[in-house]
This record gives sequence, C-alpha cells and structure tokens, in this order.
Amino acid sequence: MSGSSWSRAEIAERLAQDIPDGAYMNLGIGLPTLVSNYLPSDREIILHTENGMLGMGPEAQPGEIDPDLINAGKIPVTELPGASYFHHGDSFAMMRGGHLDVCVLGAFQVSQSGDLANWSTGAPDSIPAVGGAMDLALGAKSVYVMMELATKNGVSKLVDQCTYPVTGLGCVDRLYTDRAIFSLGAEGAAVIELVGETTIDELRELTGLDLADNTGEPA
Amino acid sequence: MSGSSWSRAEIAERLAQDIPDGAYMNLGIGLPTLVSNYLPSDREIILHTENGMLGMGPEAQPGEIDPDLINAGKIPVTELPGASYFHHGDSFAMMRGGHLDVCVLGAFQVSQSGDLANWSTGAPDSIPAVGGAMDLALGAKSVYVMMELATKNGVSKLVDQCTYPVTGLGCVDRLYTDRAIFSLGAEGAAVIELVGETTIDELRELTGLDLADNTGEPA
Amino acid sequence: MISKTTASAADALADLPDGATVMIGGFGLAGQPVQLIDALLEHGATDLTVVSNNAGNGDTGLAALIGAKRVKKIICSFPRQVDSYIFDGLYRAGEIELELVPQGNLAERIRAAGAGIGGFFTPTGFGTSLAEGKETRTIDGRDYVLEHPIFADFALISAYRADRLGNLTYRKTSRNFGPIMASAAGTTVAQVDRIVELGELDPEAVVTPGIFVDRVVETGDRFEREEWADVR
Amino acid sequence: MISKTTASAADALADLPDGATVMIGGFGLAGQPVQLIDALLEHGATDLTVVSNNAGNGDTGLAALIGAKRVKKIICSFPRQVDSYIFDGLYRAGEIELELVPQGNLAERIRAAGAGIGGFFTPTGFGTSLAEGKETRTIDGRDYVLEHPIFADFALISAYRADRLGNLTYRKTSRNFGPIMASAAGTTVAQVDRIVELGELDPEAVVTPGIFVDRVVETGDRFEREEWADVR
Repeated sequence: MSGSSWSRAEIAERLAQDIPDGAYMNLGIGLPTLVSNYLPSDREIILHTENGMLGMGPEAQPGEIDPDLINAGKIPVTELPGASYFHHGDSFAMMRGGHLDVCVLGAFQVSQSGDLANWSTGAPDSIPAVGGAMDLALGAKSVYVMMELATKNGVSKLVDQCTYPVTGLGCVDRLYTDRAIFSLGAEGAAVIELVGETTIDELRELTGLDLADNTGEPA
Repeated sequence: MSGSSWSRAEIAERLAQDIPDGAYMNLGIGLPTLVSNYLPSDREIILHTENGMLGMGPEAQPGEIDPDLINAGKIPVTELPGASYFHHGDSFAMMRGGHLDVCVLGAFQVSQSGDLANWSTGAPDSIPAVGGAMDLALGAKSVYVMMELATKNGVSKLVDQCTYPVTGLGCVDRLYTDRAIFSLGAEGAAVIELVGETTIDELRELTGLDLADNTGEPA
Repeated sequence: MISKTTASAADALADLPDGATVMIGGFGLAGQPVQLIDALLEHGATDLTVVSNNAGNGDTGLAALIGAKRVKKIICSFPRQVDSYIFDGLYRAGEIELELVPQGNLAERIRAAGAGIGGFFTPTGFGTSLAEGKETRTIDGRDYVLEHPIFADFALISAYRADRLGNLTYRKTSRNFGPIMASAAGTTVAQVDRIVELGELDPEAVVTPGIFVDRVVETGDRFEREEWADVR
Repeated sequence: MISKTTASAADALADLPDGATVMIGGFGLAGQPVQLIDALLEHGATDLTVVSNNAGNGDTGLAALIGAKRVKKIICSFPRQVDSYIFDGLYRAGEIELELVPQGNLAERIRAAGAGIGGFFTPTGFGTSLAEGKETRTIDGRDYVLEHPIFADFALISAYRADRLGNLTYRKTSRNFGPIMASAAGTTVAQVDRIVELGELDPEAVVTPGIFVDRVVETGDRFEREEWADVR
C-alpha cells in the first residue's frame, strides 16, 4: 500500500479475504483473475468457469497444456481433484439459478444502486461482443466488482447513473477499489472500508455522491 | 386372425411391421408393450423409457432383476449394448423436442382429427393420475394408438369428438385396431387397411363417421 | 476443508421446519431415498408440501409420511397406483391437497427452478383440463401453455456414490428426478451407498456437481440388501 | 444394423443446402469441429446462417468460411477477439449480419429448441440494449425477458468417442456447446477421434445419446497432433 491507494494486486488480495471457506466462485476475465493468487491457503474455494467446469485449478504451466482444458478467457488451465465437467446449457443454468456464491467482475462503470456497465463502451464503430458478461452479472448470490475508482483522467467510475451501456441492473453488491470498498444497493452506495489515509470526504468529492459512512459496521 | 378381426397380439404384430429399421420408439404402459414381442429381427429398433433410458432390453427374467433398472411401468427390464441413462428433465426434453420417431399408446377414445383420450375416464370419484401420458401424446414424430375399435358394448372408440377428458389435441397420426388401420388428421379419418373381411361400410356404420377409403394407397 | 458428509439422516434433516416444501426423488421405488424419508417421519415435521412423482406405495416410506398426516399437499404426476391406498383414502376424505402435473411439466418446472428460468411455454397439457385457467400462446403455429418453476426448501434424493464435495453419480434408471431436484432446493440432502475419496469419481461422469448438494449421508452398499441379490 | 458412421466429412455434409442454418460447436478452439468446418468450406454451400459462440479466429476454420463470404448472418455471443479480423472487416463493411446474444441466453435458446420449449423467461439481458423491443415480465418480483428457441438445419460438433449408434462422450471443457447443439438441429454431424465397439462406452457416462446424432466421422487421435503433445 502506498499512502492512500492500493495497487491492483492489493485490491485482489483484499477481496480474496472476503471469500469464505467452501465458496463456489467465478472470476471474470482480466483483472478478477488476480484474486485467485491470493486466496487464503486455509480455505477451500471452488472455481467455476462458465465454459463448463467446476474445480478449476491454476493456469497450466509449460508441459501441462491441454487444448481441451481452458478457462472462459481461453487460457489453458488445470483440473483439481473433485472437478466436474458439464455443457454450456447446464453451466449457465447453474449461474442463472443462483448456485454460485460469488462472482467477481471488472467494470467500466458501476452505479450506486448496483447497475453494472462492463460489456461495451458504446463507441459507434466498435464491434459489439457480450460473451457471458450479462449472465455473470446475475450469476451468483453475491456479485463483486473490482476496479480503480477513477479513470486515468480522474473521473469517477462509481456514478449516479451509468452512461455506458448497462450489463445488468441493480446486480452489484459490493465494489472493491484502490481507494475504498463500497456496498451498493437500492438505498445507494455506502463506504464500508477506507484505504490508507483516504477520507470519506475525498470520496464524496471524487464521486459526487452522497456516500453513507458504514466504516464502523462489521463487514 | 379369425374372420374379420384381430387379437391384441395380432394388432401388435401388424403395428410392429410399420416400425422402420433404426427407429427410436417409446411403448406406452399396457397394451403397447406387446409390440416389442413382434419387432422384426432384421431391424434394430431402440427403445426409450421416459424414466431415463435409451437402449432398453427385454423384461428382466428371474435371476437378473435389478431394482435400479425399471421401465415406465415400473417393471424390471434389461440393458442392451449402446444404452444410455439420463435424468427426467433430459428424458422429457427428448420427447417434447420431437426426437423419438414413434410412440405407441393405448386409448379410451381417439377422435377422427387425432385427439387422444387415454388418461382419465372423468369419473367423479376417481383419483386423478396423469403420469407421462400428456407428454407421450406429443412425444414423437409419429404417434400411433392401438386399441380395439369398439368397447365390449359395441360402442366405437373412434369418435367425432372425444367425450372423455383429452390427453392431447390432434396428436394421433395413426390408429391400429382389431378391425382396421386408420390415418387421422385435420381432414378426418381414413381407412388405410382393412382386417380380413371387414368392409368400409361396416366401419362407417360402427363409427358413424364419414371415413375416407385410402386402402388402395401405399402406406 | 469442505466436507458435506453428515453423520446421520436425522442430523441432515434436523433444521427442516414445519410447513416446508420437500422434494423427494424416485420413480416408484427406484431412486427413492428410503432412509431420508424414514428420518423425516421420525423428525416429526408437519404441514409439509411434498413434490414427488408418486404419492407412496404400500404403508412405508412416503406412504407412511402421508399416513401420519404430515403432508398437507402433494405435487405429483401419478398418485394412483395399485398400492397407493393410504393416499387414496386421505384424498377421498379431503384430507390432502393434490396438484396434478404432467410428468414432463413436473420435470421441466423443477429444472426451471434450478436454472433461473421464470416461466416457459410447454406444449404438454395444452387443451386439457390440467391447463385450465393457465395462460396459453401460439408460437410458430404450435400451441403452448405457460408453466412456472417449482422451488423447494429441501430436496431428499438417493444417489450411488459421492465424494466429500458432494459430487454425485447415480445407478441406471434410479437417476430419474435426483439431478433436477438437487438443483431446485435451498438445501439438498443426498443419501448414497458410499462416500469415496476425492478424485475417485471421473470428472467426465459426475452427474450432479457438488455445488447442488449440501449434505451427504452414507447408507451402505445396496447390494447387501435382498432386492439386489440378482445383481450383486 | 444401425451405423451412423460416415466415410468422410465431405460425405457427411453432401446434402447441406445453400441458405441453411448451421450450428458450429466450440468455445474458442476447444471443441471446434475443425475437419467439418473445412469440409463445409470445400462443399461450397453459401448464404449460410451460422450459430456459434465466436466468429472465427485467424484465417482458418470458421474465419475462412466467413472470409469466403459463405455466411450471410452469424448468431453469436462474442465475435470480437484479438484475431477476429476477418469477421471484423466484413462486419464494418456491412457484408455480414450479426445477432448478438448473451452467452447464457444463446445456450438456453439452443437447449429450448432441442427440448420442445416454445419460449422462456430469462433474467439475463433485462434492462440492456440487447433486450430492446423484447417482451418482458416481472415474475415473483424478478424481471425477465422472453426469449425463443434457435433451431438449425445442421449442427457440426466435435466429440471424443462415439459408437455406431452415435452415442458420444467429450473431453474436458471441449464439451461446451456440443450436447445442446446436437439436440437442436435437423441433422447433427459429429467428428470424433475414434469410433469404438458398441458396449465400450459406459451407459452412465454417455453425454449425448445417439438419438441426437445422425452422422459420425472419425478423424483420428487428437494426441497425435502437436497441440496435445503435453498430455499425450
């Protein structure tokens, strides 16, 4: 930690502490995959990949690459004892049916009521692609987003209303950022943990939101 | 064959000739199970049982009874090479999706447009029970009914409109009886084969229906 | 370390409340979770809604539970059997409610609950008395009835092998309702012959992934029982 | 005697007509029926609608088919990839139509086609631009979008083992769309490494029963290929 912000690795490390023993979890493509590096060794957490597997192990190393065994990011992975395979219909039924405990996603924007925008920037000349983003947004009992709180230009990505095309409405429960951890919901965003010397007032100024202070409450 | 009518076994034997090589077939509980005794030995016909199996073999004999291996009538059966097991959701999806070639059912009544009544007599004090009847009625590319054409009291069971509660509408393609074989459909019933000395006029009188004569056409 | 192994059927049902909706696997006797049903009777929970294909045979298992007046309502496809006299009597006396559902719609409604589907259009039952009052729609020239998911508080199922993560395999046609019921209940309890070491089950052949299973009770090798003497 | 074995991929696709809707299995390269796609390109059918999770990688396989302008429309969830330049170019030029479907809805719509479901209410996509113009409904407090089945004339899939009845097993995550696509097409063609003797496949572990498969083409052991060198 450097002063009042976390690196991406630190966000992932902090988030990993909140995954309970025995949880079934899906880590979205990109940033969220970092979380798997920090899962507490005394907890058994079972990873789901939406292309049809429970019990996914670490990324495959040279010498153990199997083209039939990949994750949703199409990266070769490994299989842990107790794994199982199933087809895409069953895999997305599992997600949509609310059987996973936690899903961790990246985002372009998140609204204080938990709307998620992470599939499209809406740029008119872009090739649209959604993949499993909209399913993942609804795909677990708890949906966590991890991202930097502001863009490189200093604009807050936690917003009142998403301006990017939404992926799902009211679906994000908790937001892990480099400056603070927030709970989101119909009643708005609340700060539940501050990073380093960050203050709530700084966050209110950055986001322009009337953030509740729940830092005193147990997570 | 005795004069102008067939026994139940003869109906089953005749129906069996119309099941093509390679067909996937479901035989309803009761009378239709007789068909399996007469399948031509030079044809390979694969039996489905809706409680989750393809490749069902003959009824189990003493010494080979396995309580985990039963048919939809809850009778112990056997397994043929190339069999497969699946759960009830998948089994009825297979039927409803039209993957079976033939389903053979018994009936209380069949209407000339192919409505089927075979699940309830509608008697007010009876305990209702439907099982898979309504699924089977829609469960194959071709649905065949086998039954005696008339009740013991001489009343036709091939009717203009079913008076018993229906199992499915317009679902029966062909009707195999002790007196004749009929095709059914939106355009009404047609006789496609007569048993022994039975005449179309006799059938018209018995059923009270304006039966078309398609006996000259190839089946 | 995750372990879904539960010491006894009684322990596995200890928190099952009065008024619960309970799915019970099995088609006839195949796949019936006999020990769990016995434990449910012993447990004493009442005012239950039971979802099961049949309504009990003879005077044991589900029939005994119904006979003990623990079941206020049953959702099933085929209550009437040659030996369903306990259900028959209570039904005629108006002492048990029946929701009769075509077997394929029963299966698909249970599957929908597990799969997060809010409703679906099925052709089965269209135009029949079992679809009376239900929304219908013609889609691409075919007629359908709208049906909704069936959820349960508990599912009691019978499987063949489990590991400590709750991954299950079944045996032949006793698979029937087990996998879909496991997906549709808040708490799924599976009785299995044997709990094997992690890694012994082939990941390609696991039928119910452990994510759908909360508690596993080991009930001993079925082949020791008289009924399986032929296939020991 | 039933035998679904077909001598070559070309034979298996001989009657595939212009204008057909063709499902193509695979997620990225895993489970892609490479030999069947090559045969489809060779076959020459055009004006195709392709249903597949992706829209091709590099300049081989599905990308080559698209590059040869055989595909008028693609229904998929994730066309844009680092190496999807052939699709990208044609799409930007307005020379290929795209129906973008969230991956879970794509899977469930394919499953619905195979399962005789006329339509279903799914929560995925509600409130997003991909549900614009679609019927919605609130059921028990949750918002849903009505989605309809996707049928195909042909499904081209890749599996691991088959028997002469067309029963299939898969290998690891290459299973993906194979089983559901096999159920949703008029004619399903599977390429497999090896066709084994009847009875060699464990009936408990068959993933796609032969009823869903029309033609099987044997393409040889995958472990002979360079990509599988690590797991030979």
